[in-house]
Amino acid sequence: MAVKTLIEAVREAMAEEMRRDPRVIVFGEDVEEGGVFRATEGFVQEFGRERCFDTPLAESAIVGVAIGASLNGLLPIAEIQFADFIWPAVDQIINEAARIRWRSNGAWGCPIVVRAPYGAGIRGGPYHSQSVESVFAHVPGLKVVCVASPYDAKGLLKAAIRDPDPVLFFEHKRAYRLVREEVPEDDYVLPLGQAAVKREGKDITLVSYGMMAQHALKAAERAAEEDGIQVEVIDLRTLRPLDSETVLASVRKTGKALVAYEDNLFGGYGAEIAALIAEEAFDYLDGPVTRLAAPDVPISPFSPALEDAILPGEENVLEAIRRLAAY
Amino acid sequence: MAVKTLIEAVREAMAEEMRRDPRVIVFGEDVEEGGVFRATEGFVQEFGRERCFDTPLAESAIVGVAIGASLNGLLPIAEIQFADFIWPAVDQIINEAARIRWRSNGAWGCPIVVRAPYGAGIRGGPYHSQSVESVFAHVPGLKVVCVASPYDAKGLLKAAIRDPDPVLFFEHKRAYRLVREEVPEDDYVLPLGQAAVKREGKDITLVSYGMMAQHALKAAERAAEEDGIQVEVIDLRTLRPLDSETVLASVRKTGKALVAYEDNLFGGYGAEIAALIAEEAFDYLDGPVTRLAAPDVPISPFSPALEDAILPGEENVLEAIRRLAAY
Amino acid sequence: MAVEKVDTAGLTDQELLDVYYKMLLTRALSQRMRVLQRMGKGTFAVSAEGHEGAQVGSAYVLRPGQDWTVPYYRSVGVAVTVGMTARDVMMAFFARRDDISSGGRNMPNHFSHRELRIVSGSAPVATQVPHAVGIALASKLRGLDEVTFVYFGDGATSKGDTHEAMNFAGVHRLPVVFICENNSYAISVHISKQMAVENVSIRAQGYGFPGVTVDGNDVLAVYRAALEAHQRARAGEGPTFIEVKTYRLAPHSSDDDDRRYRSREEVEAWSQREAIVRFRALLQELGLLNQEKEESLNRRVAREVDEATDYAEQAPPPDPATVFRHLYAE
Amino acid sequence: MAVEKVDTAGLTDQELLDVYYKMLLTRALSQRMRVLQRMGKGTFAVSAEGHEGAQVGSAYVLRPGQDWTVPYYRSVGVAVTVGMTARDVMMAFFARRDDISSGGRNMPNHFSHRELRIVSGSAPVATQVPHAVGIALASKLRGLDEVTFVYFGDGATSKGDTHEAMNFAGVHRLPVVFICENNSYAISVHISKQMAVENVSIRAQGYGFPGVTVDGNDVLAVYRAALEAHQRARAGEGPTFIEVKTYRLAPHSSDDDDRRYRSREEVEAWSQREAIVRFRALLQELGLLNQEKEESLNRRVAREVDEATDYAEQAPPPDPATVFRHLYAE
Ligand SMILES: Cc1ncc(C[n+]2csc(CCOP(=O)(O)OP(=O)(O)O)c2C)c(N)n1
Ligand SMILES: Cc1ncc(C[n+]2csc(CCOP(=O)(O)OP(=O)(O)O)c2C)c(N)n1
Ligand SMILES: [Mg+2]
Ligand SMILES: [Mg+2]
Repeated sequence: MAVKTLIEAVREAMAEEMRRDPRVIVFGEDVEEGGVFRATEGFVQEFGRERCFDTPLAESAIVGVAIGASLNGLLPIAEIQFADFIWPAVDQIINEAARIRWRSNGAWGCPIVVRAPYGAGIRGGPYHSQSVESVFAHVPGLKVVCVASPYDAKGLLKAAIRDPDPVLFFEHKRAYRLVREEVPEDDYVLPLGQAAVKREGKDITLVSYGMMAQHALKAAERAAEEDGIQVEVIDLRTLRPLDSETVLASVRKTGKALVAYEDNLFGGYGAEIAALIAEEAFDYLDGPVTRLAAPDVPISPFSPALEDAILPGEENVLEAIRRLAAY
Repeated sequence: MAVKTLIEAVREAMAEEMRRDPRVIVFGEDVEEGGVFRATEGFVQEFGRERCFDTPLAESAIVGVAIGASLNGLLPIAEIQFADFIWPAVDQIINEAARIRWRSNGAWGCPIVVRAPYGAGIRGGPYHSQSVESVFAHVPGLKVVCVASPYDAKGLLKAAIRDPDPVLFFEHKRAYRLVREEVPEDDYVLPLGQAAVKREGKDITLVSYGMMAQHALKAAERAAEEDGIQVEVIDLRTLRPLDSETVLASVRKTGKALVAYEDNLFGGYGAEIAALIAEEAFDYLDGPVTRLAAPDVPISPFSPALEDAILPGEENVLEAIRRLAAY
Repeated sequence: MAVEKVDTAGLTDQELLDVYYKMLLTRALSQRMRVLQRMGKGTFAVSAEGHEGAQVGSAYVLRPGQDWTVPYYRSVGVAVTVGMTARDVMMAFFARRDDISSGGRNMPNHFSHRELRIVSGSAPVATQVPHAVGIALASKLRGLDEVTFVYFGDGATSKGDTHEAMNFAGVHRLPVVFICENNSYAISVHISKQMAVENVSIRAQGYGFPGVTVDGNDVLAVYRAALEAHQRARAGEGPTFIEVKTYRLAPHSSDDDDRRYRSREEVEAWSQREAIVRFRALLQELGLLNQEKEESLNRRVAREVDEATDYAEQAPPPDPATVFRHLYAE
Repeated sequence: MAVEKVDTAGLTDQELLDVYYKMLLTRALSQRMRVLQRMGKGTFAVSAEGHEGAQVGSAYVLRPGQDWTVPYYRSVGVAVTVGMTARDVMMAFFARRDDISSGGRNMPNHFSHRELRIVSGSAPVATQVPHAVGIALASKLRGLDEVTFVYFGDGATSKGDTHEAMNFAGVHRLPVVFICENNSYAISVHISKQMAVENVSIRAQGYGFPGVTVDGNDVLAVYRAALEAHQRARAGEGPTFIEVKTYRLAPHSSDDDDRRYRSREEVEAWSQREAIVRFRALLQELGLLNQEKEESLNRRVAREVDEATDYAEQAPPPDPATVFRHLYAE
């Protein structure tokens, strides 16, 4: 099995699906040339400009046109160049993609994938760093994935493309070239809606996703080595539908829950996880449901000094683990 | 003191502020004619079309133009006809209004108010019923108010208009003519960021806002009468900044927390309240932090039979109170 | 003699009468819904009264089940022209379980019919325009002989989505026709506050395709413009924008009181020259319509609307337990 | 003799040389930032090389501190023309504490200067266009003699915000000038995939105000068009759209490799006829510039850029503790 980066895994997933099913097309800004992160490198050569093409600079149309194309038999992957630029398309995503099946009583379906690089840590400033998942994970009718792991990315993106409903697929851009792992060459699909227990442990349940799940794993290793604290690390992978069973089963075992996410703390996605645990696993809790996330300022300031001051990472997770363990 | 409806209170607050400060203007769709809910009835007559005027049908421009006008010395109130139609303006709200002061290191400010009727229960179907507050309450740089009480609405809307930062002001449309209460004629301002303890109690803390806070109060009365359960009802009023002290102090007293909101349960605003309580008041909890909200389907189906099946109300709150009390 | 010179746009006598019948049906359904709403039998009604020429005239070009229709909430005449029945319309009005458009989930007049390729829409203005473009994109990429007609009002021209979609269609030369029913008002907002141009069809030039303005009170003029646009689309020549100047004779919806912003004289003046009145005169002139025929048509329409109303009124509402269905594919 | 016929747009000799100086400064700052970024001294750079004619020519019309400037990330030449210094530009490049634009919070080239009325912008394309319209609305409602210039690229014309804002400005006849720096590319996307028209200025007609296309390599032509638009705005005649045809001589940004999508021949051809080369020839023809003068100007510019770079490089970064400030008014 070859070791691959996240961006390679993403590219491979799309290319394989495009080979497999002629209905799959991909479009967005700069995708013909390969995309600003090179996710579609070589696609024009292999699939032609009919199946991989540039659009005008208009995110609402990118998603709206994808919806229309999906109603007429295609399986579009719409690329939003940075998640920070998804906001103009929110109306199409929330009012349209998420509701068309339900509002037509099942007559129509909307099998689109909206891919976007998200997350901070690349010195991108406040407009190339945002975490936007909480908004979409709240909306009935959508499915939402956040990945930083290449293995997960490939399997989940393939599932997303085959899924009959709209899937928002957020790839942590800092992980694109940073995170490497073994990725099978062959056609494997990971089901949407299944969390992965990336590390077992008996003392604390650490729920995370995206780049923070990578930090969490490293922090957990260190907590084991340095403090003998056994942390169970759950990478949610799919934020909607949530695999609440895996989360709750773990908390019932460990009695302590730490929820870590990169987004702003207040009202972020992790609030839902914390709320779920506080209600459904209350009797098992031996300590407060703890959250670790970015403070409530725009993510991220461009200045490295400022970005480093707010962006949570391995050290912060480790500290939170220690604090919760000591409770 | 006269008894007034919510819509009267809203109208009065705007008119008083417009009389007080010539910089205040209001614009949006159909506002000249008085607005679809009559919030600006009589404004053209009193203030002229220079201060109350119709815009083209374009929500992103409505907010974007308001931002610009606020940079050049005006205090615009931008009306979005229904909260369901705010989505096209999300980019202007999140990427622009919320960040301009911070990103300019304090040089610029954005004193706008975006008003929108929100909420269900008026047979408006899935596009005239939405609760949208969670998205905005999550964003640093914004302030968010949700009201159904006429008294609160007047005092808070005046505060919002005078506030130097962008305020999203959501008025529950079902309450417009339904909820009546005494509203002073005079100029009073209620501070943003202060919750109201609408009813004291020792057994359960019930945190809510908007129309659900009205249901909560009624349910609490019945719980006291019928079951002898003393529920403390907190109407948050301002969702961001959150008055966490009032919430936590109450939970530390009662030991039990119920969070009630009209929006979809999963990832809704109440998740943040539950998460906060589970972390900050953990040692005081005598029962699971419980949430009551709409199930995860679009709010609302047009059919009365379907809407009534999903929309939480007084009965559901009462049931939840009883369940939590019995825990 | 004058009669000989009437350009009936290649429509047969039978078709001309069919157009007229569909206009009458649109009118009658709209009126009935308004009346029923006022009687408290429904909570919401939108009327197409006044728009019959714009709607039936354009949609008559479509090949049902082959071409695609992306309507908006005022499109009663489009829906019935493409093949939805009076029953379909009334079932939606009463929000019934077997309402084909949405099973009572969407508001009335939000028509949807998969077999007829009438696409489910929402209430937010203009969001359907990019959908139409996406449908047309798929038609082109898949090499299918399909044309998409998308409908919207003058207010919708101000939205970003309309712009983004028209530009996209122009760049990709897609088989889509944009039909703007310009009735001079967006609820109470007069066109003069919506745009600073006389004919909004001029905007098509900025997207690299033709735009025309036609008189919506002349149903055959609308038909001709739509036919030409349809032919251009099929020939691979790309989109067309058709602005149909029309007028709504009723308030915006049952929630609106148009006396606040429109003079009765203005409404009266338009109702003198509206499409049904005018087309009736033409058909009479052509010898296709006499009083007897007219009365029989009216009876037929009334019967259909009565029957549809009775049927829908008695039909069962949706079962509350089903509200969770179809959120995702089953 | 030919010299006599040159239309210098009413600019004095001194002003003509000042325009030239600002073009050179823009060029030198852009180049320096690119070089510094490649040296690892900064993480991001955007260049205005090639856009000097479009930017300096138009912004030279503005009355600093009175008129409003709403720039975009490529607006180095606009910023320095309105009055920002080389230091201001470099302080932003290095994300310094005392960077006037943002204190190191925003990316480089996101210029902001309250006293000069240069409005803080974001990276999302076109969101600034409605802001400019709102500023102009306030100018009009407050009866102030102010004009707003807003800048954006060809890619930005596709966005809904641009459309909504231009339509709004047309309806309200606001004193705003829309300046589109059409360089034929949005990153790698060629204009032919962005729009199906030759000149995007044609769209202004659809909003009820004039649109013109000018040659961005002719700085005086740009100036004249901007001046006329500025006068129209002040006279209460409403907005103007100015499309300036130009070309960027450098990649989109330091993250871009333009060799992937542009031939070197194309770049070379444009650099032959770019605005600085052309204006230099004109100034020589007019006898305003000789080799000595040219060298002295170049030395001045180099000195300024060196000084600014040194100053900014040594300036302190923001204090992490301040990151929470200015989220709300203090
Ligand atoms: C995005 C959005 N904003 C506001 C509304 C409220 N609204 C419903 S219809 C309408 C007017 C539409 O006018 P027009 O497009 O001219 O169509 P008409 O009703 O005149 O046929 C408005 C403002 C909406 N549905 N969607
Ligand atoms: C809404 C949005 N989408 C995508 C991007 C990414 N992006 C940054 S600049 C750019 C191209 C802009 O091209 P143009 O408007 O022609 O300006 P130019 O850079 O050529 O001067 C793109 C796609 C963005 N910043 N904002
Ligand atoms: Mg209209
Ligand atoms: Mg460009």
